[in-house]
Amino acid sequence: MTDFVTVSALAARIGNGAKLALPVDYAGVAMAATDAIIARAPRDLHLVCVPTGGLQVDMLLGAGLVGTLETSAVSLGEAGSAPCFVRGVRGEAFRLMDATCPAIHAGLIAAQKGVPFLPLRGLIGSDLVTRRPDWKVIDNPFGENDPIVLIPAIEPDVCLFHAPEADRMGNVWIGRRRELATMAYASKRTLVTVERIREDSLLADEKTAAGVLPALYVDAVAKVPNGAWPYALWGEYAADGEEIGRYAEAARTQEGFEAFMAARAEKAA
Amino acid sequence: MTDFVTVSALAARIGNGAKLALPVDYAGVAMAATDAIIARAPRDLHLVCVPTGGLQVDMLLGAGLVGTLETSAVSLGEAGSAPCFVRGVRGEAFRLMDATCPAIHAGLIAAQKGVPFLPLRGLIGSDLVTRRPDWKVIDNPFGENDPIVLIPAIEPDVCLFHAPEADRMGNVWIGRRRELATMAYASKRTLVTVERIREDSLLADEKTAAGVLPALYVDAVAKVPNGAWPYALWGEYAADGEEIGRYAEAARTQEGFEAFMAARAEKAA
Amino acid sequence: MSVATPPVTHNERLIFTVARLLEGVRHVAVGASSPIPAAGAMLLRALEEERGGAAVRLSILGSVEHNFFTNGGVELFDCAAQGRIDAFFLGGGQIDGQGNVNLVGVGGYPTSKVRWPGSFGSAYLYHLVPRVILFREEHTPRVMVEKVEFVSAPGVTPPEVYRRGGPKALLTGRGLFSFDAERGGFRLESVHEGHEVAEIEEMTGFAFERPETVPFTPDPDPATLALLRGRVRDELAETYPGFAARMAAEISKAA
Amino acid sequence: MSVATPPVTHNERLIFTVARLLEGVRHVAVGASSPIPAAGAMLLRALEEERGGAAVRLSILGSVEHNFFTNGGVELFDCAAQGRIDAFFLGGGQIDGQGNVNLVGVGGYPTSKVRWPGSFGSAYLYHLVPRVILFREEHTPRVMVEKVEFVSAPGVTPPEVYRRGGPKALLTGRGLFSFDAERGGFRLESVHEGHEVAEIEEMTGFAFERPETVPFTPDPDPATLALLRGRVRDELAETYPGFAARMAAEISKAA
Repeated sequence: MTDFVTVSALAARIGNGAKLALPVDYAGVAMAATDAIIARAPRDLHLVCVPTGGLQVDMLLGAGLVGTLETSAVSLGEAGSAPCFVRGVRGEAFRLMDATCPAIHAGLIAAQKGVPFLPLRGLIGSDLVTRRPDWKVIDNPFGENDPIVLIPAIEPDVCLFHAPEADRMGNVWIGRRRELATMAYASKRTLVTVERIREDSLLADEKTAAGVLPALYVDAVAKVPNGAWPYALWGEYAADGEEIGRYAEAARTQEGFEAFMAARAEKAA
Repeated sequence: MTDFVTVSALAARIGNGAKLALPVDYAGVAMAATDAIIARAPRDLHLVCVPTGGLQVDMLLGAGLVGTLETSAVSLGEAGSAPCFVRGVRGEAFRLMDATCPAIHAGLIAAQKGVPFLPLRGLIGSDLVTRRPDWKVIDNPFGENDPIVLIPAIEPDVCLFHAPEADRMGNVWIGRRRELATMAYASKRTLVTVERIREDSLLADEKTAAGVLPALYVDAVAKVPNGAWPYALWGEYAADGEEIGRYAEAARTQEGFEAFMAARAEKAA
Repeated sequence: MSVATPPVTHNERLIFTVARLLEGVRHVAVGASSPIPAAGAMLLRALEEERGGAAVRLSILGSVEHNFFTNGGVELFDCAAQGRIDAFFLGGGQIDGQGNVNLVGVGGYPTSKVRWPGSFGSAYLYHLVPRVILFREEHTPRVMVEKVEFVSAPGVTPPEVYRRGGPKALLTGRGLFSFDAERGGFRLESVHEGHEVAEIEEMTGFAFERPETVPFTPDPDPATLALLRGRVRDELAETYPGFAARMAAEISKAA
Repeated sequence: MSVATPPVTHNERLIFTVARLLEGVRHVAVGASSPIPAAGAMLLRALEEERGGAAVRLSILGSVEHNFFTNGGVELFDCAAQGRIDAFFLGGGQIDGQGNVNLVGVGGYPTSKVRWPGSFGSAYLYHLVPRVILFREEHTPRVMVEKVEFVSAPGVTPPEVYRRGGPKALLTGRGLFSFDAERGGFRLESVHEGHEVAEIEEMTGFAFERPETVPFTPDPDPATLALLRGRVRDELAETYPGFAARMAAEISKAA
């Protein structure tokens, strides 16, 4: 059954060494939970960006919590490059597993289906394939001289995202952002922050049911209004581009990053 | 772009030898289109039941339109066994490709993803594997002495189902019956009958958007109120168990089947 | 004023046995036309709630009301592969002593003299759901055979085959067997009231182990029976109105 | 009263060129922060509508309004594999003469002196989308290199590799190249007004073919230009308000 907890208690469920899956910037990023995670400071996280990372990932990198980063890209979008990511790559601050978007999806879907791998077209000839010895190229057993890449299952310990609402049973409205469901299916535990909690069941009406991640997959929910800020939440509010820009500017140095984060934590407290 | 046509014109798009995917009895069966197909009488259809068949499949078998039947089961549910199916198996009236539900899903998802196969756990030790030489058992390249079945992609020429509504752009509301989307993704063409057509876009509201199959995948729509009868349509109407029972009774002989179908066609005309 | 409780009926005994077999599960999936397995799961859920035990989820396939899946037909199978389904029920036109089930037919293949609907998801779920309960009311040599003619789903597999599920028990109209995966065979655990070991031996086409004295299948205690006849039957009536009505009629007749 | 039409701006020329490169496509996908490719697709859509030609679909990734996908982030990639996406755009921190693109970085790997965001979906879409247009405004020897330091996505692959897509053209701030998949190299097709072949040769780190006389990149005719400055800019403003405003300002300045 789904637990309803504070954002701090939610963050406490992400332990040292956890493989943590996080969504792309427009899918519903649990930004408020980022501060709670940084406050608890789990060590040696393995981040899986689904399929790319942004502000949240850059903050976790800057806070030094990340041992491994598996992603197809990290960027602040319009605000430019992700400063802690760029600095960390240069300084070898973490192990890097460069991927490509459909490979991340394929790995999660393999886990969703409980199979060891999924085949994926494309990729051959990319240096990613040589840099990812965990990917294998085999000859398609249904073809002849037809090399194809196999992507191993990605099985996160935990995934974390932000959504508009949950109901009291623990069902979560994810709308058409179905990669959030894929993350939850693939992960051992799913943590969700939401704008609001409603009393009636999201599954009661077939209209809303279609966009629901069932409680079966949801371990804990924390209510955090405006919890994706400064990112947008689809159907709810727009991104705060200026705040993202302020971060991009501040985090150009590690000191600037730390000052920014301290101010952010103070504001949240 | 999506064409809006009569059910007869819709049925005319299913040609001789077409590989035709059809949904399970509770997912939205285009029953009214069945009569239109039988009236046009395409030959040598290859039916793919997603993942099992019922009344519609039994009728197409009884009408002698089917060359190959690929299915995990055919049954009339509470009304008992599917008479034309049972008779056809006994008389070798068609080629039979016995499957298991997740293998049908896997084959369609492989087609959805444009990959030649999907791996699937289970199955090993079942006579299905020996009876389906198109399935292959390989040693999992990520394991050791770990046999796993590969299911080849199922690429239907066309799929056909019934849904509550479409909009004027050709978007179709499929709610949480996502196997209908999988069928459409996997198929070259998608034909849909609907209860009603609405003027405003189903994609305009994020609440309804989550359950929409986009027009991109929808080739033609025909409006047929009550088009799943005597099957149920989720969220709309219940099954007419008595009518299914009457069919089960009548179709116990080929003559009885033909008389039933003639009466049905007359009623529809 | 005291009213004698009508005795436990056959169906109630089966339902209670199913609930016992499900003890400890968190999530049970049952087929659309399986009222006894569903009732057993509902009874366990009610018992656990009364005890303050772990919550029990029940998914009824094909039902709109008791279906909390939102990813279409594939979700059950994905969910099983993720280890999120603890128990499932399988029937079978034939069941043999190695736990193999045949849902396809007899008298040749692909041309079968008697053809059943087909294998459904059995070939998959039998490997992946930890606790599969074989449930078949008809217990005759026609059904309980030495060797099935078509293996829809195998009871045992070679050690190298990935498998984390399989048969745990076989419940019939006459008795209850457990399955020993190591040995690959059944053991008679109990006979239902009104039946006998000799009768079961005669009606079973496969060899099985048995204790020297085979007990009767336990009946529910009065509190459990009351729960079954009250809340559980009400819940059951929502999805299986015909079966719930029949259960009520059986009790009146017995009273 | 006659008002002189302000001359075609650089951005308008690029947009028109994109529309020409997309001719005949039914479905174009563009990245979230790619206003010029999006504008080119919008222009083509408007032109086709005026001509009564085939409808053109445009998917803008990451946009809620211009996104008719309903299956999450994977749908774009599935859709491409199904052959339902005809054209896509790729940039690149480095692009080389074999059509390889580098979106990862330079100065070592995994430790890179200059690190860019990463490969995104390039390694996949480059193989599967029939018409990939490389678009990079900056045309300097730093970007247009002889050999990329990291191949995010290869321009050509051995014949046995399943591939039904790849680079068709390279559009930069200075000119337009076509790509010959057979030969695995670029050919200069045109230079933009205000630029010269010698300049392009100097600013390009890789060898390329060229006709003896390289024409100027064509400008839109007045009707097309009017469509671009009217309907297309209005549509563009919904998703890229900043860029649409800049375009308008450029025209006022030029007038």
